[in-house]
Amino acid sequence: MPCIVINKETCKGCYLCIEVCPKKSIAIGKELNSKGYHPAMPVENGECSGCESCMIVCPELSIEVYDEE
Amino acid sequence: MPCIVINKETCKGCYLCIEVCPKKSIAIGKELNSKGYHPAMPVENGECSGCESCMIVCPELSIEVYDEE
Amino acid sequence: MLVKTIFAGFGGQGVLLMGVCVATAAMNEDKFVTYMPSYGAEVRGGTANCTVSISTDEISSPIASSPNYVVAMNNPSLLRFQHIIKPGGYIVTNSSLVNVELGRSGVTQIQVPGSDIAEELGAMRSANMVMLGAYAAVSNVVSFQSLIDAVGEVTGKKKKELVEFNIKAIKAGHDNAKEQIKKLESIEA
Amino acid sequence: MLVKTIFAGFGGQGVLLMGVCVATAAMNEDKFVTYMPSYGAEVRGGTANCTVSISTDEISSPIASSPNYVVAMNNPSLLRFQHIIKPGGYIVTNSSLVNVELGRSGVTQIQVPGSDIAEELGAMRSANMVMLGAYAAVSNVVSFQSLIDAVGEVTGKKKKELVEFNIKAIKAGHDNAKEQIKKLESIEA
Amino acid sequence: MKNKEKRLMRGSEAIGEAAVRAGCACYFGYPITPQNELTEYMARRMMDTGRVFLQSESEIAAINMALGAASTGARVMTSSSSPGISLKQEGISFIAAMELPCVIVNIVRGGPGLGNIAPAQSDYFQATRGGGHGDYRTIVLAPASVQELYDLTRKSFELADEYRTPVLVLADGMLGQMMEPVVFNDKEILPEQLPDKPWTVKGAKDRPSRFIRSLLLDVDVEEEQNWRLYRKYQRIERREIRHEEYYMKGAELAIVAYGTAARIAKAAVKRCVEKNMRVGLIRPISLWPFPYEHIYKTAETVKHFMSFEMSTGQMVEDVQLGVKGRAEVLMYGRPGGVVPTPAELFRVISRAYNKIAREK
Amino acid sequence: MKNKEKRLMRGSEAIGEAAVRAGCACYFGYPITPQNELTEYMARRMMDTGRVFLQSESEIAAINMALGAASTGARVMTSSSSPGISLKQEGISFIAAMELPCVIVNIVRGGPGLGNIAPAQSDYFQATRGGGHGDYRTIVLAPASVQELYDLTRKSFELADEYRTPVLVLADGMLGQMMEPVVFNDKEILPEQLPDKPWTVKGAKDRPSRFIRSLLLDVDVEEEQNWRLYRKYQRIERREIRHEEYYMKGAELAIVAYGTAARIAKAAVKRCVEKNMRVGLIRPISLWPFPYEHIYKTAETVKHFMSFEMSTGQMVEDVQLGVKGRAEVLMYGRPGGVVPTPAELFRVISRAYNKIAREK
Amino acid sequence: MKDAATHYCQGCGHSVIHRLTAEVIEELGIADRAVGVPPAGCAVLAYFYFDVDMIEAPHGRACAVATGIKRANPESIVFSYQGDGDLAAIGTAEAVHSANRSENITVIFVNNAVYGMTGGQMAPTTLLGQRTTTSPAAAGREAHREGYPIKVSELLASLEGSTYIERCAVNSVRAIRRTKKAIREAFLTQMNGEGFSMVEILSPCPTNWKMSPVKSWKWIDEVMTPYFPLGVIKDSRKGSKKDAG
Amino acid sequence: MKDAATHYCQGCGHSVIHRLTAEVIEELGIADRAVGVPPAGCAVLAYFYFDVDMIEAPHGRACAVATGIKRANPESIVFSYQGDGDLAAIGTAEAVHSANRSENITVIFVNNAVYGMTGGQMAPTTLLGQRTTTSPAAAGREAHREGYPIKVSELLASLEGSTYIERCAVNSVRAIRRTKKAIREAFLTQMNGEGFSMVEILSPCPTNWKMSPVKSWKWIDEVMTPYFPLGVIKDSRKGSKKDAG
Ligand SMILES: Cc1ncc(C[n+]2csc(CCOP(=O)(O)OP(=O)(O)O)c2C)c(N)n1
Ligand SMILES: Cc1ncc(C[n+]2csc(CCOP(=O)(O)OP(=O)(O)O)c2C)c(N)n1
Ligand code: SF4
Ligand code: SF4
Ligand code: SF4
Ligand code: SF4
Ligand code: SF4
Ligand code: SF4
Ligand SMILES: [Mg+2]
Ligand SMILES: [Mg+2]
Repeated sequence: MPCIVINKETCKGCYLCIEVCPKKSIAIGKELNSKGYHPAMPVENGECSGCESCMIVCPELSIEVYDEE
Repeated sequence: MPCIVINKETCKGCYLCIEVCPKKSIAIGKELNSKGYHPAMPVENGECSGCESCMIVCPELSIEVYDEE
Repeated sequence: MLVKTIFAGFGGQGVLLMGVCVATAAMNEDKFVTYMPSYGAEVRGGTANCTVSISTDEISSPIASSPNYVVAMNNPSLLRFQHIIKPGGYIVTNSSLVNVELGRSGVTQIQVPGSDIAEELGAMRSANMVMLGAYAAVSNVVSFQSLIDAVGEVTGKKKKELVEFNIKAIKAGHDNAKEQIKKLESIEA
Repeated sequence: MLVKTIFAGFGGQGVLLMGVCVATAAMNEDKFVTYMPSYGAEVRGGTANCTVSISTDEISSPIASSPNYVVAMNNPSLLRFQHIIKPGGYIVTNSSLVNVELGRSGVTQIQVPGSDIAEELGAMRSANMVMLGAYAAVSNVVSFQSLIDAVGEVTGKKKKELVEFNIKAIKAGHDNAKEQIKKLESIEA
Repeated sequence: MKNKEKRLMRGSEAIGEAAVRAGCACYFGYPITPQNELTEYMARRMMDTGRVFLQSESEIAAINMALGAASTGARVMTSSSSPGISLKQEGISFIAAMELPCVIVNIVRGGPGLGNIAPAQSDYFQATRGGGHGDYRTIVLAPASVQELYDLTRKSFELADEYRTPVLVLADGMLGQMMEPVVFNDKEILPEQLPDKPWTVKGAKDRPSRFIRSLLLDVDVEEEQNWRLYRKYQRIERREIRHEEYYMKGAELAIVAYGTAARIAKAAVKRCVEKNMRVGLIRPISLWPFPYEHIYKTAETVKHFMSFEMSTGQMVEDVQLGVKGRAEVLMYGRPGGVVPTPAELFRVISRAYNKIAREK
Repeated sequence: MKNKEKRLMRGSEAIGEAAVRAGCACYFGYPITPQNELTEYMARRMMDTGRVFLQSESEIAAINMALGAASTGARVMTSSSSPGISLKQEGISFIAAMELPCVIVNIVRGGPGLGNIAPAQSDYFQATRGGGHGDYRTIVLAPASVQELYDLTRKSFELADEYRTPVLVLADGMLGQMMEPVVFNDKEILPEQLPDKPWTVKGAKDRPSRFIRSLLLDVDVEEEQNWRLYRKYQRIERREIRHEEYYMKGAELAIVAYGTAARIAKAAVKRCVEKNMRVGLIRPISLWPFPYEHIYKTAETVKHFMSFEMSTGQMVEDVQLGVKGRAEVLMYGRPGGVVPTPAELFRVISRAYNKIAREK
Repeated sequence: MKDAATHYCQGCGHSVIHRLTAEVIEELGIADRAVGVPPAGCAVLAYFYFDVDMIEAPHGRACAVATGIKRANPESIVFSYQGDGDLAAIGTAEAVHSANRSENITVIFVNNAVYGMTGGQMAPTTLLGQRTTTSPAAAGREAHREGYPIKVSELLASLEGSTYIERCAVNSVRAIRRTKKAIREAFLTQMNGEGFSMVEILSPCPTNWKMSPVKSWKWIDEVMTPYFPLGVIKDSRKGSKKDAG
Repeated sequence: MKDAATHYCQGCGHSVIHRLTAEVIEELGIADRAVGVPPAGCAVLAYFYFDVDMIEAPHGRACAVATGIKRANPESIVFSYQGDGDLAAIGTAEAVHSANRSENITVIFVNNAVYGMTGGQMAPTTLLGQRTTTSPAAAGREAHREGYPIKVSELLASLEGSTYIERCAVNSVRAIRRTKKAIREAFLTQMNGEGFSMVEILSPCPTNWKMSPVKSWKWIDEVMTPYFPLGVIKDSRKGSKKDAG
């Protein structure tokens, strides 16, 4: 199944990825990163479809989508 | 009959009045004025109709039309 | 006597307001005072800080290259300013959010759980008022009363509940810090 | 030796060309020379003039506040420049067009019917060449030959007929003026 | 000072409030850091008072709107920071030539080019020598505290009207951003209370029409206008020089500094005096006209001067022009937006002072 | 001099031809009297040589087009007259800050404001002190003949490249309009013959990408850049001072004049010398860097200087900075477009000279 | 108009346009409220001819100066008088933004397709193929190098803030009459407080076109008007429309 | 793109637009010919992120600087990257005339309806009713005082010289894809030597709009696009049209 990796340190917590994810596979993380943002995180057991929407909208290039075959 | 008076000194000899006069009542004068132009002059025995065209086009406000009744 | 204090934190934490309140209090005590915010592009990225200088004399520079006090509302503020504090100076940290360790010696750290106290009182956003109280207790550069008056003056005296709430918050911070100082003094003594 | 000449007339009379020709002739005689046209808004209104300074020495200012010679191609030029000519200087007028009287003493007027002569030769527009010849005769600052050469150089040597025509015109003006000067000299003598 | 009269004010707001209380009827500006707070303050205050605030499309438009508004007799202000002030130079030259009153604020930033937004004093030449074309001068006032930002801005409007000339208030981001207590020692004037000016162009009602211009094609007329301006500038030089002295009595080394640098210099000089060094401070408050005479007189006894500037050295030329060879002129500068500390300056002064002492 | 090498040239054309022969690849300009002949000459010549001529929408656009073109390594020129040069000040400050080579011609006219189009020297301050913001300098060359217009324009391109800095050619309408014989003492260079510059931005082919900028938000970095520039300017001050002397041997009164004024001064001085007056002329050719040292040395023996300018007095400050109190500095000025005569200046000098003699 | 001979060349359109503007001001009875802003351009000396208050603007900045005057003193009737170099080149930003803010001013815009005062350089409105001293190619102005002649009226009309814009000419008795009417409409627009008004006038510059005045008139008809069509380009007035058309 | 964290605020459109531009440059294989001109504006530090040659322009002058570069070195692919204050206020004249001359350059025009870098002042594109620090009235920007939001694309499209102009947004996955395509078209226009191309991009400035990034996206849909309609505003290319639409 496809999955995403979010770079916690570069994420600025805009949550646009969360907004666009059709699978509701991303959520706000609990921890603060060193810039003071709560980075977005993939939800556990999310059903990522690998649509790349999150990657496309992320302003910080913080998301990579892996489509493991 | 209407007639026109041209101020020889302010006339700059553009001859636009001659161009527009429907009655061919204006012509180029022979003398030079002090600025070095040959001012326009009403032709002798011209048939001015008092249409004011010459007055309207004159850039130098050099023409007055008299409609003597 | 010239005392310089830097108040630092995230953008939304109200650190500039803290500075203005302290400056106003000092003014009302007829002291010389300057207040200097960080400005311009520096502000981008969501951090903010300001410097308040209070003196019995004309103040030359409103900037602090080595402040006597730093009030750090978050980790980045502690990291950024800890090394420039004057030896013998104080850093007052909002221990609810600041969890990195102080990386230098020669200064005293007073840890006040500002956000937690504020939350207990019922308004998380008032952590700055709590820390203001703590700062007053630690520094003593302005009296508790004139600080309270100043906060009222600055935030507008109309909303009475707010004023009263702020007083409560300031007092809570003040008490918390006083407690710690007492302990410290007893250790040192 | 420093000789300044103003060439003046209406816009279309080619007075600037006269100046350039004289300046070129002087340059080719290895003299110091400057040429200065009137410029900018001054030009509007259809008059033009230029100043040529010729010297055996470096020339300070290319402007003439009191020229030795004035070549006046029309009435306004005479009126404008007559009063600044150096005492003892000359004014060469195109008497075909200049009919106002000279209004000062102490200078010599040479009247050459430049336009008429040019018309006789077949090209009314070459009055400037006629007057150039006259000027050369009166002033002697450049030799007749180098003037002829200069005119060829400036107007372009390609159009042979033109060059030859110009020479004719210059010569005609030169002769006319020489004649008058002789008369004057004989009177003075 | 009584408490209730004091207000803790931001520098830029003190400028704005001084303008409002001086009866400024029109403000034209364009955003640039670090003077945005002034523009924004004017946006609010002018709207509240029903006066004219207009954010123009550029600094050039702003200075020319100011030119137009000034021609109606209204008190007008515009403000910017270094690059924006460079763009206004043509307009300033015109305003000076047309003899219109106008107050221009420059909150100087680090330059040249885009530079940065930190406090700097590197627009001194531009301000005092006229960055624009032609023989003209602008009065330049250099406040060193928020109180002075208020007082001198207020004064600027009066000087502008009195001499019909642009007046420049030269400050920097530090002065503009900082807050200090301010006391209003003056009376507020409303625009409609200002006396009519006899030269305005507001429509030729009940009088012949007139015009205001700077084009003087006839060189003799232009020359006369140049000398007229020159005489006015001489009058200003005679009457409007402002400066402050600090511990200059018996001083052997005179620091010369203005604005923010003067604040720092004061602290450093105080430290020197405490250490029994004979060091004093001359603070020019008007940069043009500059206190040449005073410096010249001082140089009779004080044989060492040090120009201290937040630049690589510009005012130092004026100090040199002042001493006329009578004294040695040193220079200490920190350009690029650096605000030196009193301690640093104290060290620099000490070193110089000791050297001087040794050489004696 | 051989005849065939001499050409009778208009001043503005000599500037243009020098640019073309120096390999200038791009010219950007905007009409303004009295420099239109230069723009028009470039329109024809650049078209003929297949190079870039662009009449921009404004002087501001022109200086910024020049900035862009200079960044590619091309030799570039722009020109204007006083009001237009005022508008270019922001751009000049940027070009200086970004260390780009660029030649800027100012055919000065009478000012301030619209003024007139007659010859003047009232942009001296703007040229030598930087009318723009920040600590920067521009090299300023002041030709006094058409030959020098040619030679110094040519030189400007070399200096601009060598020091990566804007170079200003300062002339006036008289020099621009007049014709004099010119000899080309140099070899023409084609743009493509010029060596590549290692700092250009032409696309990151076969190398890492790079950028050119002047924004240095970090004050320490900006400060270092300011000092870097400062050191460069000091280097220029050591190496690029140009001046001429005329009858200075044994002189008791030194006239200091540049450009058109220097021509007039030469004639007047000659007349003085002929009358056995001990008067000489110092003609600064580079206005910045200014020959301070030389004037200082001269002031060891010459106790009287007179700055002669077609302005109300600007260079006089540099003369004063030069003599450092060692000598008296007089000033004679004719602003507003007046070109004084040698006779007039001779009278002025005589009067001053006699007074000096009497006082001895 | 003051009783002074103008400095304009023979057959210059400025003279006529001055007269028409002065007549309209006279007829509308606003001479004692009018403030004019002449440009740097051939009309720079307009204050010698108009018998109303005037103040000079730096080249291109007349709209900004007019804005300042009108904002400071809304009772005045403010007009700028600008050439095509002045308004459409260096003054582009000021013109666009004054129109966009719908400044309640009137612009008399004299389009003579050339920089007149400085001696005939290319203007933004110079036509393709027209030779000038700065578009000296045999082919004259060419789009690929020098761009297109700018249609200023259309450009400003595309801005929501502009209220009344008309393009006229002064190359016939009828055209001159029409121009006067347009100027009148423009001032009425301002008097009614309806915002930005402009009259663009195609105007002969015989000197720089190197044509006789009579030839210049023809050139306007044959070359200019096909590219710059005459007529009301925009009229979004609410109140006073009746007079136009 | 260089591997550097940007200084932009959370949810800022600049970051996305940078990426899209960089991707297009990469994909078209023009990275070694590209020269970028960032503005004074939030994007002033763009040279830290783009891995191509860049040169800073004074505020508003990017089009003039780009013109100079392109004319001097026609082989380069030159783009300016400008904000709405930069291009539509102080840079109006430079933008209008570059378009009119059909300079063969590409403009990436970021319209965020506000002066971002200087802290949220009114921009020429600020919408009616929008409150900013310099349009502080309760009613926000009002036309009678501050004029209308300028439709830059339409304005420049009205000039004969402009070749390809499209307005896009970056507030949805689709919009972002579309924006990338438009940027590609614009660069292709330049590569084909067809003249002036511009992509206007409606871009969120959550910080100065005082909204969350998500809210900002909605605001673009609900408030901005009704006034600034998306789509190809102009396409007068001869050769390469197939790719567009
Ligand atoms: C800043 C500045 N740049 C240039 C000029 C020179 N200048 C004076 S008038 C003018 C243009 C005139 O053309 P236009 O506006 O078309 O008016 P016209 O003379 O054709 O009526 C120019 C460029 C100036 N005075 N100021
Ligand atoms: C001459 C000049 N004037 C003003 C400024 C200040 N300034 C910097 S960026 C900017 C505007 C930024 O707004 P915009 O162009 O919309 O870009 P954004 O930050 O919104 O992306 C201004 C006014 C400057 N640097 N130079
Ligand atoms: S790739 Fe698509 S489905 Fe997967 S997390 Fe991203 S947006 Fe959601
Ligand atoms: S879009 Fe990117 S920056 Fe925004 S929350 Fe998601 S990962 Fe973080
Ligand atoms: S129209 Fe007027 S100026 Fe022209 S020729 Fe006739 S009278 Fe003379
Ligand atoms: S009034 Fe009419 S008919 Fe009479 S001269 Fe004038 S144009 Fe001719
Ligand atoms: S140059 Fe042209 S516009 Fe100027 S006055 Fe002469 S004809 Fe009229
Ligand atoms: S201020 Fe606005 S435009 Fe600038 S970085 Fe922040 S969100 Fe982006
Ligand atoms: Mg024109
Ligand atoms: Mg923006």
